[in-house]
Amino acid sequence: MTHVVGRDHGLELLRQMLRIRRFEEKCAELYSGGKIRGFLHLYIGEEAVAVGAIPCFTSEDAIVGTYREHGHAIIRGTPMGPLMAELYGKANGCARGRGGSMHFFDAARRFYGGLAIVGGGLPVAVGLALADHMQQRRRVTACIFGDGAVAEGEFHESLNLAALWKLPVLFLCENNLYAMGTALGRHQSQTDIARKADAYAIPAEAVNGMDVLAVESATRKAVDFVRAGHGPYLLEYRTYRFRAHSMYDAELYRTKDEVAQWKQRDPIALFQQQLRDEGFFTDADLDNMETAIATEIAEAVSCAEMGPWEPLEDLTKDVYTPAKPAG
Amino acid sequence: MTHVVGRDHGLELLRQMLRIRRFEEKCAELYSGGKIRGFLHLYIGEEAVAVGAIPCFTSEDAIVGTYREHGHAIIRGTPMGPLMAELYGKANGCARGRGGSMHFFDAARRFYGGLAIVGGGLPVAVGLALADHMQQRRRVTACIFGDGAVAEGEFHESLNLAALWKLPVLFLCENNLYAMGTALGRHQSQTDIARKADAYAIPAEAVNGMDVLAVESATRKAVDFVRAGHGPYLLEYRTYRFRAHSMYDAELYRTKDEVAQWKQRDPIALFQQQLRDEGFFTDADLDNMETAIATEIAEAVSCAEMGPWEPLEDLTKDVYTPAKPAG
Amino acid sequence: MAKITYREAVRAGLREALQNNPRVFLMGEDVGKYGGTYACSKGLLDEFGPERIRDTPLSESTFVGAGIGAALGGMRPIVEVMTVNFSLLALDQIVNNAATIRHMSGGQFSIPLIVRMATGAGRQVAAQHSHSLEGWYAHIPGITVLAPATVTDARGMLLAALQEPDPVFIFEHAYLYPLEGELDESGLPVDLTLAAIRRAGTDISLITFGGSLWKALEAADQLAHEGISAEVVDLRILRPLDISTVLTSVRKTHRAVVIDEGWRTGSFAAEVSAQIMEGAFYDLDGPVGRVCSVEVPIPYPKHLEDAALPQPEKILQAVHSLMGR
Amino acid sequence: MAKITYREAVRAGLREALQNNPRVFLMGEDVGKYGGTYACSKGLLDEFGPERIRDTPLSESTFVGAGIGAALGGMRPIVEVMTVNFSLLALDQIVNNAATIRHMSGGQFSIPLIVRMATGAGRQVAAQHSHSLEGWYAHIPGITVLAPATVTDARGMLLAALQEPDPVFIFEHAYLYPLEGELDESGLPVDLTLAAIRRAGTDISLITFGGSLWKALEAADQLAHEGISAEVVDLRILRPLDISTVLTSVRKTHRAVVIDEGWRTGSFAAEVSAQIMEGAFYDLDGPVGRVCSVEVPIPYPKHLEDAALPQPEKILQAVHSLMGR
Ligand SMILES: Cc1ncc(C[n+]2csc(CCOP(=O)(O)OP(=O)(O)O)c2C)c(N)n1
Ligand SMILES: Cc1ncc(C[n+]2csc(CCOP(=O)(O)OP(=O)(O)O)c2C)c(N)n1
Ligand SMILES: [Mg+2]
Ligand SMILES: [Mg+2]
Repeated sequence: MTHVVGRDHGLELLRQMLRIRRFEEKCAELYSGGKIRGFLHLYIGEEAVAVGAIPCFTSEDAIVGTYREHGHAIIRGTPMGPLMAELYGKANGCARGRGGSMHFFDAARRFYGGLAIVGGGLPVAVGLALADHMQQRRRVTACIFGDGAVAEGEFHESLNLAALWKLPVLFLCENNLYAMGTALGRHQSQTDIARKADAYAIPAEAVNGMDVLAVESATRKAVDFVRAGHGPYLLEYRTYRFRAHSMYDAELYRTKDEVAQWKQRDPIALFQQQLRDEGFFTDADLDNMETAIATEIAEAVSCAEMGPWEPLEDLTKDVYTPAKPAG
Repeated sequence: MTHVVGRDHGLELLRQMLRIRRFEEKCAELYSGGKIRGFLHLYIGEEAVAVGAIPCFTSEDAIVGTYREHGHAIIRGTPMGPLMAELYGKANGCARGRGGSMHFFDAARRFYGGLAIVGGGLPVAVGLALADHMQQRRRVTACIFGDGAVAEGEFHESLNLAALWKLPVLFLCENNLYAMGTALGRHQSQTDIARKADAYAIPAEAVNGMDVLAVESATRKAVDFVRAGHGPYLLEYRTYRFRAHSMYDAELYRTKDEVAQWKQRDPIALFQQQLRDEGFFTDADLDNMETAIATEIAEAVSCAEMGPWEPLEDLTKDVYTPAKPAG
Repeated sequence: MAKITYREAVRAGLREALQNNPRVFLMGEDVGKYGGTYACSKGLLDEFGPERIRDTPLSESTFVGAGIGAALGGMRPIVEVMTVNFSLLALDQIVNNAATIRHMSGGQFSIPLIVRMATGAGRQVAAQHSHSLEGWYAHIPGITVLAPATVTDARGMLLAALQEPDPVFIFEHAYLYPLEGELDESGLPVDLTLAAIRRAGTDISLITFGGSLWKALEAADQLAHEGISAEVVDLRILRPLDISTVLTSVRKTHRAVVIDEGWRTGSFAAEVSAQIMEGAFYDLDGPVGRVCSVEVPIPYPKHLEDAALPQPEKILQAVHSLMGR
Repeated sequence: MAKITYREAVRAGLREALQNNPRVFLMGEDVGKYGGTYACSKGLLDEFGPERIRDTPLSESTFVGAGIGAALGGMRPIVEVMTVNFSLLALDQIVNNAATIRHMSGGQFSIPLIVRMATGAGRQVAAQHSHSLEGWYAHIPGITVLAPATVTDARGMLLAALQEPDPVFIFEHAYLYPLEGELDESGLPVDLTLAAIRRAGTDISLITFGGSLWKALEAADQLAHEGISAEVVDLRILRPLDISTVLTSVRKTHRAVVIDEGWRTGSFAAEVSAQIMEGAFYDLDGPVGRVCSVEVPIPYPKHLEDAALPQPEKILQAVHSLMGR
């Protein structure tokens, strides 16, 4: 456990983790009910990472996420309504419903996906940072990816290029110990991911990703480093996914026991306990929080339910930018 | 300078370096004369690497090279005739003339190219090693590539996979300080290539690539390690290319002075001097050697000159293996 | 004939391959412990062990390239690229090495490699996971491209491919995995040279492959009700294309529609259409029609995805417009 | 009209682009200190400095992806992929990000990116360095594909592409770089929507693009001697294809041959052929012919390379066989 926090901040962190958790529990339910289709990758268990990390970035900064990005989008501030509508595939979704679970986008919040090719977001993040660098903007780009992406060539190429050109990109590896069903030690010859940064002369740190305060303080430090113009930084968040990889996963690759062990380290339960121990938090607080969140989620669901389907005529809209009207 | 050697071995190393040098000087001349076309990448300046390294492999081992592979093929033992014929594009060439300078192949000597996509040979080498591993053969695969290839994603992916599966592949990086016109420090954020091996838990060493004896002893050690079943190893040979990248290069990216400085470290001149200093070598020895090599090259040229062109009807032969005759 | 799913048929093929030849091994992302994303290799790790059922890191270019190397080294690798979408990362190895080394080396080396991948859309997995690129692959000389549409082909093409000395790419349509079909248990090897007539007819040829076969058959059923007799040709092998079966059909029916889940421009359907014109121009009563995917990254919602892909109704429309009805 | 090489025309376009818009920058392998493999960017590093002329490491996937990101971030990147051969390593970024993000995000993001690359064979650089894949690229919705064949297009298409809000891919034929042509100095922007009639004729349409244009014009000269009047259509833009110019020509000549340096099966020529049939079937006096590359990894020796590629004589043969002579 890391240092104590003020009550307000502590409660806010807890609330945010709960927002993700409850939102995704609802998603799982809606998936079973057939409202949500396609692939659905839940973030449950990993909430401390998004909640600790994302608020360290300003609204001017950019976020590039993966297909497991619900939590990041929620914390970035996209209202749950458009997110839920996106999961339904409705036209009031945050990507007009075209993307679904894996492809959240929010231009107003500089949220660049929701990119679902593993490793594919890294070069894009490097480019966003390059644009900031060339336009002398003191912005940082957050590039989120999993441990599985570390094996892809683009991880290597992107860290090299970012370091070579001293670009303001913060590489955030969510190491949940599995790439789908493949355990870290079965896809990495060197399982200490942070240590790989040395190959690019990039500073790096590994953090307990189940501890929201540890995530927050390490991320804040790293963001400062990057914003100061020192070039990229790599953070490895050590975390764990409590649910299946996606909705079609028999979880043959890990034991129930292992999962149970990790659930002992549930970031929400632990942090709640910490707040209680410090006398910051009571059952009444929790009830209030849960009630408010339940309302928020119910509203999101109704936003999705009531949302319109994109008309068929718009199928090919936005494949290209419409030509400007002449004259 | 490394340890002394016996006279015979010393003279042999020198002779082999000279064979490459003279062969390639001839190539440059033939290129100007229009006999050789397309891309021609000369190895001049780097001969100590091939001559020190290639003989450390047995005939059962495999070699995967790049488009700058003349030296490796010569030392591997492919006669100069078929090599020169290949450069001419003649049907008696080592790849039937279809490959030219960048694509030497020699199945009998397990010489798998001559592959000209930078980084593209690494996965193939890993696969060859996998085949040996799965068939319990104590063979080693030598995988040769330049410093430029280190930036490609396949470098990263291949080292990880080879280490993860403990495959018998020896990664040999010929670091000649340039990828075409891009100096090492302008394409690598971490210029110490050997150090990158740590990211894969692979042992590595950097060697003076201008010193044939240093190359030889480091390579021998590395081959032993790999053959013993300990998994892959990375060697970085620090060397320099005296000539242009290919025949179309104005060399705007480096100074004449820099090249001249490096020519002071010519592996052939230095080693010759060492042999003389040790009393192993006289002008007469050199004359004999040069004469024999000149004859060998002249014969190779006439082999190429006299070689037939592949008939037009055979254009599509070998795109697929011909079907076995029925019955 | 036994009823079996396409997924089970693939698995049966893999098992037989592994049983029959000790040099066969399977590698790819999550083929082992996970049992394969589409469960095609479920149980194989237990049966054949980790040396022969190899989970790879996420490194498409390298594990496909390693398949090439292993084939050069005397093994009989079956590489699973989880889906065609990710195979874009491996295209350099495929085009520049797998397809090329044999010819470029003057015939010194063979690459007896099988690469399997799931292809196609229809499961609401959106723009980055819904490509149909087997037509693209068919452009590459040096490889063979298979598109099994039936359970018999799903199993049998794999086994037949193991007899081929050169690289074979097998595109399994992801939509088909759970579908059941009748497995031909004649024991005869599946042919790798001929297209198949899946339904005989006289008025128009519907020419297709892979997942679209079933849509074409559905359309043919409907057409029968309208009194139009459609012949359905399953290309099966995209490279080398068996154009003569196609031409024989078209010379009989004088009309053709090609159905292909690839985007229309540059689709494999264009190739088939062009070859029909080249080979049977004077037999045609009208231009060859094409039903392809709309040129859009495939969207997530069902109504838009359905609208983007070939459907039986669109095939009917194409037939009607050709037949002037 | 000034005489200028294709290489100089590209360079002139790059200079103007860099001068006119401070957000334009050039990045790629060896574009800076080396001056570009084909010397297209020679002198630009001195003139514009290393911030705007950026040498990249050998990392095609990442520097193309970084171009996408930079475009999203408000810059106007021109990415040079040294040759189309290496672009295979970047195809995932191109297909799954560059071409897709705009639609998939519901139109929230634009990617004003230009990617230039050298394409084609004819210089004896053998199988791994001789691809012609612009036809492949034309299959991808969301991007524009240009194939400048003239010096005016080599310069002007680049400048016009800078006005496009979405990704544009420019394929410069490597064989053309040293060739001279007349630069149109009218100052008018080059059009990015229309194919061009490079030679008017009445008996047959030769439809082509890029490096093959010059072979088609040579063939047309020869045909003129034989009394056959060939019209030569330069497609210029492969995506979106201006089929109406093609159809207008074919409706006049009633015969067409498409010439394309891509391998025949799955060539862009197939698409053009199919669209001609679809749009002008009843105007055709015979099937549309295709002259493409032989389906072989391009070999090094000149006689074999020549035999593998489209050549004026092969165009003549195709015309003769169509015209029944
Ligand atoms: C290039 C590529 N290969 C394969 C996949 C299929 N796939 C989707 S998620 C995943 C596992 C990724 O693991 P990791 O990066 O650790 O992220 P996590 O799911 O654990 O958050 C795989 C293999 C993909 N999307 N992209
Ligand atoms: C993937 C790829 N990108 C670009 C090229 C063009 N190219 C050929 S050699 C070369 C430089 C390679 O440098 P290095 O690996 O250091 O080898 P060296 O030439 O110095 O021996 C480049 C950029 C290529 N062949 N392959
Ligand atoms: Mg993971
Ligand atoms: Mg080098």
